[in-house]
Amino acid sequence: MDDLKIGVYVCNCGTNIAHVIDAESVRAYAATLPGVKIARSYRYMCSNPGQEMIVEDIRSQGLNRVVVAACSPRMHEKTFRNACRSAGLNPYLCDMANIREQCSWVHSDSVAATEKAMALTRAAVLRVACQEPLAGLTAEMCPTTLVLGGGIAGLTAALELAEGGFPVVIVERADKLGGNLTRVDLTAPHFDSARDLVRERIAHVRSNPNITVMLHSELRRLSGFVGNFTGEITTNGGKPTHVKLGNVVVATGYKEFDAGRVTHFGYGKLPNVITSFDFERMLRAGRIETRDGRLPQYAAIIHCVGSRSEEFHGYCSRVCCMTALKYANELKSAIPTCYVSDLYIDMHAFGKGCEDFYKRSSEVKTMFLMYGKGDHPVIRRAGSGDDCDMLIEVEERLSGEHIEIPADLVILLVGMEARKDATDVARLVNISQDKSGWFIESHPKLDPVATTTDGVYIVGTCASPKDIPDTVAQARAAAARILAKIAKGKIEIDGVFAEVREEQCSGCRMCNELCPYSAIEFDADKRRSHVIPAACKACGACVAACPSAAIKGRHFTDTQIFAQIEGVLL
Amino acid sequence: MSYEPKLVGFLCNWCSYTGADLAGTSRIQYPPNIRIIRVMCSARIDPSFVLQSLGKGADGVLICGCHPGDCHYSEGNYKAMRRYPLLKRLLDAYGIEPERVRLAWVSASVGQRFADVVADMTERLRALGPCRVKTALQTDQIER
Amino acid sequence: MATKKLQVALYWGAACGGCDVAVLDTNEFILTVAEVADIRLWPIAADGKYKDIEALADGELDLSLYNGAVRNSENEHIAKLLRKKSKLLVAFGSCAHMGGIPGLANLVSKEDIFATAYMANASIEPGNKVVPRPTTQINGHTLEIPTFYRRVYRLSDVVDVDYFVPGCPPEPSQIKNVLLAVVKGELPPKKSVVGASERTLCDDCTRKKTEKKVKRFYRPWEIIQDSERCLLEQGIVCMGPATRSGCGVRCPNSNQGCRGCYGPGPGVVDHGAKFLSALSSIIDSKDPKEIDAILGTLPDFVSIAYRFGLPASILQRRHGA
Amino acid sequence: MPTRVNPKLVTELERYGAEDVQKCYHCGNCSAVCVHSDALYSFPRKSMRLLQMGLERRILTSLDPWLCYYCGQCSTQCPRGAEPGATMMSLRRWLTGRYDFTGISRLFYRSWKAELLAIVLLGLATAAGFLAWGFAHGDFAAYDGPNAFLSSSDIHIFDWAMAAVLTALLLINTIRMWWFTLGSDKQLRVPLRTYLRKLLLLPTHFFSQRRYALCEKKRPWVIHLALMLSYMTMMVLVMGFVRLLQSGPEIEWAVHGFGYAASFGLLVGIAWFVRARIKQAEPHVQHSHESDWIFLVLLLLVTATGVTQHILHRAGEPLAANVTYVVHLSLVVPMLVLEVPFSKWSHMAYRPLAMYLSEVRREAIARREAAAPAKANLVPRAA
Repeated sequence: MDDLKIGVYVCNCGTNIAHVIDAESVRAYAATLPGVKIARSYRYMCSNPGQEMIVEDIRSQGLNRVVVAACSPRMHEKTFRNACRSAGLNPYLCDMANIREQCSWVHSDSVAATEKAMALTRAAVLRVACQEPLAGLTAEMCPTTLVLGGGIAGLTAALELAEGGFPVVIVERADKLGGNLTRVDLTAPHFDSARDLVRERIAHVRSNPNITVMLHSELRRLSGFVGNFTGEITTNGGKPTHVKLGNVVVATGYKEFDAGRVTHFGYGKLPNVITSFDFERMLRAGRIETRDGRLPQYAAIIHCVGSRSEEFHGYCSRVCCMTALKYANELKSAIPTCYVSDLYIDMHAFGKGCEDFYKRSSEVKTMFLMYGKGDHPVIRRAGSGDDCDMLIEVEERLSGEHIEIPADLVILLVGMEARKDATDVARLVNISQDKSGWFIESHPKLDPVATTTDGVYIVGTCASPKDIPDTVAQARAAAARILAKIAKGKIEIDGVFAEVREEQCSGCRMCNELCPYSAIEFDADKRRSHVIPAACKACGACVAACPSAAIKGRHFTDTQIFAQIEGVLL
Repeated sequence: MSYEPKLVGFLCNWCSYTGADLAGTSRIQYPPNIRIIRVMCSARIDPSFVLQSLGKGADGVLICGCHPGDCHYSEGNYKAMRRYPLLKRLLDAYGIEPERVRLAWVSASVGQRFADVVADMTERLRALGPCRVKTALQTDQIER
Repeated sequence: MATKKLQVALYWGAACGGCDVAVLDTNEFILTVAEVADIRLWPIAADGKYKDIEALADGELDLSLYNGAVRNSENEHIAKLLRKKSKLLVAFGSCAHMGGIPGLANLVSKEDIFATAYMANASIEPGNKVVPRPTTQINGHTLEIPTFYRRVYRLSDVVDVDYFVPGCPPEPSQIKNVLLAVVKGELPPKKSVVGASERTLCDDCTRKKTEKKVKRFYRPWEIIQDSERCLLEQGIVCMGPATRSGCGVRCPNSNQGCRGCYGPGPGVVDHGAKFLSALSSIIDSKDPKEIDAILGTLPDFVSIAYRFGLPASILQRRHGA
Repeated sequence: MPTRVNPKLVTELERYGAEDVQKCYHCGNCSAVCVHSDALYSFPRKSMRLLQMGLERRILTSLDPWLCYYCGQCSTQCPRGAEPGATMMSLRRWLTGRYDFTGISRLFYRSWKAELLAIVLLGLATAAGFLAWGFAHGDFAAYDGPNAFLSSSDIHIFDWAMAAVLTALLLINTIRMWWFTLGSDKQLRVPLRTYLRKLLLLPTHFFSQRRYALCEKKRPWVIHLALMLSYMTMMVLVMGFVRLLQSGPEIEWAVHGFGYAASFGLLVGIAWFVRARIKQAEPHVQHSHESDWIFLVLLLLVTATGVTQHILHRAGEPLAANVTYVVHLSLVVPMLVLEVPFSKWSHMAYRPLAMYLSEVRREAIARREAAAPAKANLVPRAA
């Protein structure tokens, strides 16, 4: 062990840490620990002056280890590693103690919190002493991109990438491209035709030589890692073809909520209670009529079917409000004498030009009725004496009246739902799903199209309900990021991965089956196992399971963790 | 001074550690008795870490991982799920009370659950009293 | 070194004598040893007296092979004596190295041992209360016997040990290698394990290894094993992957799972815990109930994992009330 | 029992002058900015809502429309241009139509041609009647004196007869208004004592219109009050002193003084209203319904002919005076007979009654609350 010169930096994070933890006494305690050459306390370690202080200390004091006691490593580990790197110190000789999210913010007793901060800092100092310099690796980046799903999202991403001059493979389960948008007639709020949008995209895709379209096809298996994926794709369930890939764009879209599940609407029992997609079919056929061919004198539109409710989905499906206004306008222009009432919880007219659209829709004499979240408007057949087919009974919130609404035709705006097979897709490309089944993005605000799995992107409604502009924007964002990666040509692989020490490996092959990424291969003639660094995700399963401790988990070795145990319990 | 149990927590980076961070950002308070050690996956937690923690004076050890099926490495938590029952049998043979070591699935999106697990574990350890392994091993050397 | 004979001492603490027999098992090699070495103490083989050893000068002995664990005050006393008198003190065999089979006594208390041995035992008259005590008064004389310690210790727990020769008993060929190395002075750095390989048994085991996925465990008599295939893959508990090689794969070659007498590989802190981690990882199930059932087929895991090394484990003995 | 919404009511109200009611999306600015709106009588938003949903029964039993003096503040505040002020005005017209048991008022409001036709026919009939009466009993050239063409005593009797009929009609409609708003309300028992205690409010509101004074701009209240007082004075003079009015060329200042003042008040008031409705500077005059114009024009003509007739009489031109007098009468009769019970003029009775009844109802509710504090029905039923 070279003679240790550890620099310990205790951050105040303004008052976030300092309001509970006595940063100065932690600093003073750290100074007494073995191998610590310098210990400082500063208001904001992640600020530029904070980082410069580390760089300066490394250079002037010759520090060969750095410990920063501050926020969570998930927040600023990269920042301080870069600071060390810029000072010429290997970034893996730096470690953090989480004394904010897991100490000052969660404990109010400052004596205990300070004592805990000292323990956590001590653990980091003992750990950093056992840390070794590590170097990353680089690997080739294959320019081909796989796009899962041929809807508007997949088509846009594919086009963007193909126009960048790189090959794209679109895998679409159905027998035609276009996805959910082909089931829609016009779009809100400008009433331009959805079909033209899609047809234009498909035409471009078909004419672009860089794009291979595989209909009736499914991704069976995806192996390898970012830049070096191999996709196993079957068409019509036939012999799988293997494709070398660099990145994957998941654009598998959504499924509409099954209106039959809401019993009090009577969908399926009352013939004239239809879903928004049924109504779109009517619009595309150019004739709005009830099941028995009559023009409806009263029409009702009901929002939030399956959305924003405790029993079904808590989230708002974002597109139904504007679709409802679109239907109100289309109904009025098709049948001027028709009285349209619109039963909503809250009118979400947040998009561009939507507030004016909402105003215009009220000018066509739509009767807007507000019902409470969690209320159950009941639709039942009207009596013989009534001049309408059905009556919707509801507690109207703006007037406080208990009313019934006449309706010959009721359009249920069904919300969006994750597809049943989303779990299989998630397993295939190794991404995760939230409790509603939507794919989870790497960071909801800063990184919405990427996932925690490098090289796999999620765009459009498969990640969460959204309208066409957002979907297209996300498709282009994902494409842009992939183009940037391809342009870079190489992928840097983090220095943290498992490594087999040949002199200790007895070839017992216990580790071979444990790796979900099959990153461990057995060399038959040398009778030794060997880890492929680029494929290894550093989970450490094999490190813990190796019976002869022959596999070393770089940056998470046994000695380092034993040192931490020692540190936290001293 | 009343006995304050020392609890060592091994948290996987992607779910439980993020859940603990979320408890932080949501300012959910929980007892300071836990000292958290971050590993990349619950599959990295070697049973000897648990024995070492008890040997070095911990009164309890908490192993956290992602809910089965949610693991960032898709199957890591199953290894933890397989090692844990055998470890519990071993601890039983060593005469260690079973409540001292616990495996809990904590997801990244619920900070409250992590705080509840820590609070519940601290209370159980307070009721159990200190784990005498460390002191026992030290006194063994003297009083032959 | 040829002029003066090697001064050697062998001693046995809490032992079964197997290690001494193993030395003899080197067959005619023992004669060459006799030529080059004077055996000053070998209680099992010759009637050497302690005072002869106490009379020696410090370090006069070139090599002491101490086998057996430290279970009572006499074992410790002689261990300390030999340490004082020898240049090289070697912990010879599993008992001295890791506590061995006697070490399993650490799972029970001294009172239980005495009750089982001297009171609740078929060959003891019922109602007997007499148990050994360090001093006993008999018609005016005091009779002293060694004090029975509360637990079993390894040799390195009581004295500073130079080298460790694992094995129960150590393989005679390995003993030969160690003795030759001592004679030639070609020894690795102090504190290292000698007479064994740096790799585990699988390195030398000729059985075919394919996919380690276990649905349940079997006791050896429960199935007819395939002598070609790896035992562990057939569900037989074998500590081969976690135990140092050097014994010539004696147990697996006789269709019996390795029991770990050669101790853990280099860098392993707790032999049993390491084996536990490896063994449970290859259980082929994702359902907690099924996993529990599979583990149910593993009776008394602590005695399997720590058969030869309980005192060497992190927790060293049974704790609790 | 749920109440049936009626989407047709909004279109119906458009004939009464309501516009863009559906534009209202219930932000509540109008009710917030209205001086008169309070917890019990919260308007105009509530009335807009009832109208949007077509809850006729609720509107019919509500006093709110009468409590609004159309200062137009709400319409300026409305972010959606839903014209709450004009809608409240249209609700008053609709209510007038519903209070009138004969149905004529509804006819007039929904078709101004019918109203105009009725006025013209009635005017001609009156003219013919008076001419026949005049020739039969007096000399066309004589304005006053024993054989005056239209002797004041005859007119006097005629006036009182007509007044009786009109009062009867108006009385029936006001009773219906009471019945709709308070009488038929089963959950609210109003003891006679409360009616009596508040009775004084009727005359005070009738003469002072003090709620109108609460509006931010005072001028409309002053002019409206002056116009109303002038009209009342003129009515008193006509009903009580028609003989003196019609007597000798010299001016009897004790009577004619009041007459001139009233006429002047009337002319100035009407001129101001007409100018306002033409210039349309203020929000409350930007939406004139035909019935407003008919009423104003009639009032203007009546006053003008009344004044000219008086001047001609003073100037010694009895023949011309008589001609103007016939024209005056042929305008006065339709104005009184048609406007008073069936059109805008009936607000003279309904408004003070509404002020009175609203206070009666407030006290009755307060009494009921004190006795058994039931959940106020103002707050929408709990979710």
